[in-house]
Amino acid sequence: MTSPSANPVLANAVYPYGTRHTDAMVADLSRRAGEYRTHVLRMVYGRKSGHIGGAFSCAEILTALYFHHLRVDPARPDWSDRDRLVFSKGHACAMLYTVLAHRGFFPVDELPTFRGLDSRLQGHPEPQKTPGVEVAAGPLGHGVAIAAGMALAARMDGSKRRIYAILGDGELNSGVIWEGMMTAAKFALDNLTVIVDYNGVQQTGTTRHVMPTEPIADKWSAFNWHVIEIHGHNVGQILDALDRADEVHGRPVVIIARTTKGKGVSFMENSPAWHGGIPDSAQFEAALAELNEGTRAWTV
Amino acid sequence: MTSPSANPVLANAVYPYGTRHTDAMVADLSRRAGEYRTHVLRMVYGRKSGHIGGAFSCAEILTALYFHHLRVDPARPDWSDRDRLVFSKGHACAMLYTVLAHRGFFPVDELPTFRGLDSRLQGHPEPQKTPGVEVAAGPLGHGVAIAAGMALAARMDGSKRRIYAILGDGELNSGVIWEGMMTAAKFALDNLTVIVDYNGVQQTGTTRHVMPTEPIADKWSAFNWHVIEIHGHNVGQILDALDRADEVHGRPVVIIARTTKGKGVSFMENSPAWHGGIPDSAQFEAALAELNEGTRAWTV
Amino acid sequence: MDGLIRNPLGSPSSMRKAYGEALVELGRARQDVVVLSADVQSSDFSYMFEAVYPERFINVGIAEPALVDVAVGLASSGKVPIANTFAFLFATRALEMVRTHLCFGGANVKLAGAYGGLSDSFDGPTHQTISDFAIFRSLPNMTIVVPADPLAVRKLLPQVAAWKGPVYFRLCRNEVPEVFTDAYEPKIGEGVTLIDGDDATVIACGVMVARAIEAARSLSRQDIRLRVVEMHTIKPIDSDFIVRCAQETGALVTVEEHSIIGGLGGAVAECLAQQYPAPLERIGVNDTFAESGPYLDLLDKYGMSVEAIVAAAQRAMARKQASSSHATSEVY
Amino acid sequence: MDGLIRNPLGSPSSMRKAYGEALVELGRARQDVVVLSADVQSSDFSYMFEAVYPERFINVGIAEPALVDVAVGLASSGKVPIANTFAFLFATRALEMVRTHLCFGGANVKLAGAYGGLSDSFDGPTHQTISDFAIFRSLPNMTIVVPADPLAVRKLLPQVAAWKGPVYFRLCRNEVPEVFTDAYEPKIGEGVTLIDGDDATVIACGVMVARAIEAARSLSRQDIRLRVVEMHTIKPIDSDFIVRCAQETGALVTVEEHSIIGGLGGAVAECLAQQYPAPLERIGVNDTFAESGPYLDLLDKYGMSVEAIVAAAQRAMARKQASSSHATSEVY
Ligand SMILES: Cc1ncc(C[n+]2csc(CCOP(=O)(O)OP(=O)(O)O)c2C)c(N)n1
Ligand SMILES: Cc1ncc(C[n+]2csc(CCOP(=O)(O)OP(=O)(O)O)c2C)c(N)n1
Ligand SMILES: [Mg+2]
Ligand SMILES: [Mg+2]
Repeated sequence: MTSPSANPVLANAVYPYGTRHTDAMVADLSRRAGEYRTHVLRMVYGRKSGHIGGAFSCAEILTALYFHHLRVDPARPDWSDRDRLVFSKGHACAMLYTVLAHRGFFPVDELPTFRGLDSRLQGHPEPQKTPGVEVAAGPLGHGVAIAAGMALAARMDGSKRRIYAILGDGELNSGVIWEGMMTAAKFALDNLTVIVDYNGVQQTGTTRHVMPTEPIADKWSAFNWHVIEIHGHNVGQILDALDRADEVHGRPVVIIARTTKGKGVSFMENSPAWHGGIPDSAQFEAALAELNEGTRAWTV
Repeated sequence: MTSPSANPVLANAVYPYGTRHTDAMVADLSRRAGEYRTHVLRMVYGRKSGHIGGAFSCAEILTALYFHHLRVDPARPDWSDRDRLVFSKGHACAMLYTVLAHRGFFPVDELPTFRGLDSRLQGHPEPQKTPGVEVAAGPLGHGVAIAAGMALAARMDGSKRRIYAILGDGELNSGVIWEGMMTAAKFALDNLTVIVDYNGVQQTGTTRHVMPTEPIADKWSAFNWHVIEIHGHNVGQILDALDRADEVHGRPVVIIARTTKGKGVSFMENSPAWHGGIPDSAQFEAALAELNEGTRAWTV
Repeated sequence: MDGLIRNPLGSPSSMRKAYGEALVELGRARQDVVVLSADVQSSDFSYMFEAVYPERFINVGIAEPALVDVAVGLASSGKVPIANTFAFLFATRALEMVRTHLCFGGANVKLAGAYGGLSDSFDGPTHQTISDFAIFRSLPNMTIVVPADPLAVRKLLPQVAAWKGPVYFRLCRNEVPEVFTDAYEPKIGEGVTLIDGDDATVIACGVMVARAIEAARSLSRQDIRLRVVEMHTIKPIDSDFIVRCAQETGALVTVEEHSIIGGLGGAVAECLAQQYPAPLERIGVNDTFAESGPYLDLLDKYGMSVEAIVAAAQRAMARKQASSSHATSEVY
Repeated sequence: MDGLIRNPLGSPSSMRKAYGEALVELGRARQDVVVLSADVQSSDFSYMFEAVYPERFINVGIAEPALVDVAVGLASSGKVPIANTFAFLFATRALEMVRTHLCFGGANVKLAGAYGGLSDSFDGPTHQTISDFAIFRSLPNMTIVVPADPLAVRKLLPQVAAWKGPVYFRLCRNEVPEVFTDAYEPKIGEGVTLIDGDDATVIACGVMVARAIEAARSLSRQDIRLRVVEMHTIKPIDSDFIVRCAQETGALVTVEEHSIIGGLGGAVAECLAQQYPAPLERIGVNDTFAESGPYLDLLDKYGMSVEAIVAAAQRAMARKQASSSHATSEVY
């Protein structure tokens, strides 16, 4: 196996905010998202603990945000005018850590310490331990309200920084999400963009079966949010949607990103079993092979 | 002042479920609702404590339910196949107590003990103390989820009993309301009818100002509820809506009842100050006079 | 020391009005202070801040979980948010937010718990709060401060705002006797001796401090010298101070407007059992919900009368007598 | 008495599997039992009930407040709902529902708190639960039961279901040593002496009982006779039993997978301070959040090793020695 960060400078180049979304850029970011999945796979397989399915479904979203759209600076994680990302679906943090590491917030070779004793990479995000992590997560439901607080602070400060939050679709079951939505709409927080990783699966089954979410766009619209719907593994669509969201005035924006849970590994896709399932060695090898295959497709 | 229950049998006659909604019946129930307001006024004025505004706005709703639509039996408050009413906006319980007393659950002359030491009529509903009270309330937000649990139990028991819940519109701010709505929709609880006392005012201001609720029908529709909108002080509309709700299949029903907070006393209407305000003696007399005037209108 | 308290106690004055005024004062002193409420600013009196600093006031509606989470977002952006709602709602409805983001995540949010204890007396047990000390004490990194009178509110609120990390500031709804003179200078974390004595120590907090003083004054007529200590900080508890009182007086009584389980009484019991076992009587609500009614009647009916404190002090002293051979023998 | 526990302890066996099986058994015995989960039945193992009795199983999704409220509605209609989710979510996210409707309103709902203590070890502090005893103990009318091994789960669950009123049943996620023989017959509310001894008493609950036994067996090699008591019911606490142990052994240690604040240690401290002051050492998490890692490593690192219990017992005995003149003098 080859390390995906053999040449870290090149491999992890940032396309600064405003860069035109060329096909090459989209392909490069797509390829990286695929590589990051292999890290997540290794982390979870190595520790025999963690959540693969929901990490895989947000690979492209996190990659697009951290390597292009978010104005953050790994050298100054506390820079007060940085954009904020609230990673609300905390169980999927293996992907967040992977992306943060590749973005330079901490060494990539720290990733295998994930969930181990004395690690900075806790089972769920802990802001005081992990550079680049903005808020604690794990218990679901906090993302919108916390992000609304950040957006209010930005407005009070007269700052142009923008606030982003990534939610799971199962997470939408939680009442405090809707409280946060009402609050953000009341204050017309147009400096806030929420992205729902709409993969149709939660812990014990599909959302259809466990707690139906449809009609999802109608729900957010009725709560006075501006709704954008995209294909959440299509980096081009993600980049465009993030730009469009920045242009909306007078309303917070939600991007419903249709994704596939376990994306990239055929036997994991759309399966609740891989919400928190741990691969055995054969499954690990098979998954790795599929992921490498997928990544290669973007390289050509 | 004449006691409204001088002749309890006649004054508090029940129009059994299924009775045709004649004009006389509507007028009689409307008149009683007005009388019940005077009890609430006396209770709160007497104790210098309580919530008038939200009690007045649900007078007709409670009267229509208890004197016609609900299948309950004051002689057997524990009858297992009784309909259930979850009074979720517990702060307005002075009206609930008044209606329960007149319906025969306990003596009307117990009403003045409201909120006093050793009273069965607590500041907020306490099921173990007050005959006819189904669940505790006070902390807002519980109504829909508890009612959903009751509706699930009725279905498991194969019982035709129906479940009702009365919510405040400010109460809709609370996330657990939306959790309950999703649950009721998931299980297609068509034995459940929720009534929102949509008076446009919460504690510290109008809902528009404190936490906008519009577009209200769209919200409930997007949560897969059947929506009926009515004028919530029009007893005829209330009775008809309750009947229509019974006929809906496959979805829970919400009745958005447009009401006026403080209804019946001009200086209390639509004013947040009368959410929890206590009248002084002049205000008490003025309010009583207006209420009696209003009641008389129905008597002619 | 006696000079810290009024004799006789001052006439009743509104705690929440003092709080509202102190909040406005704080807003003037600190630009980073943001005040939030959940549609009860007319109850918790943060409306006074709203009136002066509307641009730094946020009403999230009847949504206490969001109240805390919005404050978390503000704190993580450098603000010092002071969230306001009923004490029971912080201690229960929004507790997960408090635990996860304040205590674990480290968000520098201050919680002002209005209507503490039985003080929302007419609204009844759903609105009363007798478990908040126990609940917040169990959370790592939480600080719990309970002012005893309006002056204490004014003196402690700026310290609460300046304290590093989350604080739960427990308030009373009603008018309560003014206890302190201007000489009172509380510091978060430190117990205060209000009346000296060596027959027994009464450790009290919040509005029960006034009743503890009355009990001591009444016992002094029988030549019993009760030490009265104010413990405005329930966590971190001032253990050294408590142990010293146990050593010097040999008998203790805790007095709080809270369940006798897990609050101030629990903290003192743990401290004694660990360091200096001694007779302790706990005055508070006896593990039951109260009811609706006038505030002072409820305090009396539910075990927190001056007489109950006097009787508890006498029981504690009798127990000390019975085990007198022990009182000064164990020090750790 | 010694016959109640295995020697040596049995090899580790899954607590949650035992719970799932016991739930199915309960469903067979009682038609009124309804089981609920909040999208974690694959974690809490109530999925085993779902598989057999799907018509009596309700999944409300990721909505713990609604989980409890739906259960309240079922209970008020005569069902015996057993609600399942992570312990921390009952103790925090859904706490207001528990307080208002179970403890105050009287709804006969049973809460099965999965992933108690540090047992959800890799998920980290947000998913661990070290405050649940303290929190639920502070609520009037709450009963708290903590089984110590798989057999205890099976023996206690039917009693939980039959108990009048709300119960919090705290479970462990992992495989734990089998402690008891079939002779073990726990009764809610009653402490159980597992090993007799008079040098000191260790009072333990939950999966720490096995470690307390190991500590006693290790000390017995030094001729120290540690009494080991299992306190599976944290509330109502068996005070008489605790006082008797204090009288008879003069030194106590509590051992729990919980903060040393407000839980079993807090209950015992309160009981002693009130009735029979005696040296007490409290073993548990030292008022801090833990971290991610292997379960047994966490228990050791955060203060709950067998060695820590042994050392605490020795400290307690030394304190007894130092104050030996007192040990039997005060009885109330
Ligand atoms: C409040 C809360 N309840 C339950 C859980 C347990 N849990 C962790 S992940 C998960 C499912 C999340 O589903 P979704 O939001 O769809 O995430 P994704 O599919 O993106 O992994 C659940 C129930 C939790 N972390 N927090
Ligand atoms: C969870 C909760 N938060 C706050 C309160 C305090 N409170 C009591 S009534 C009320 C306003 C309710 O407004 P609404 O639901 O519109 O009731 P109505 O207008 O019918 O009186 C508030 C904030 C409460 N009882 N419960
Ligand atoms: Mg999902
Ligand atoms: Mg209203």
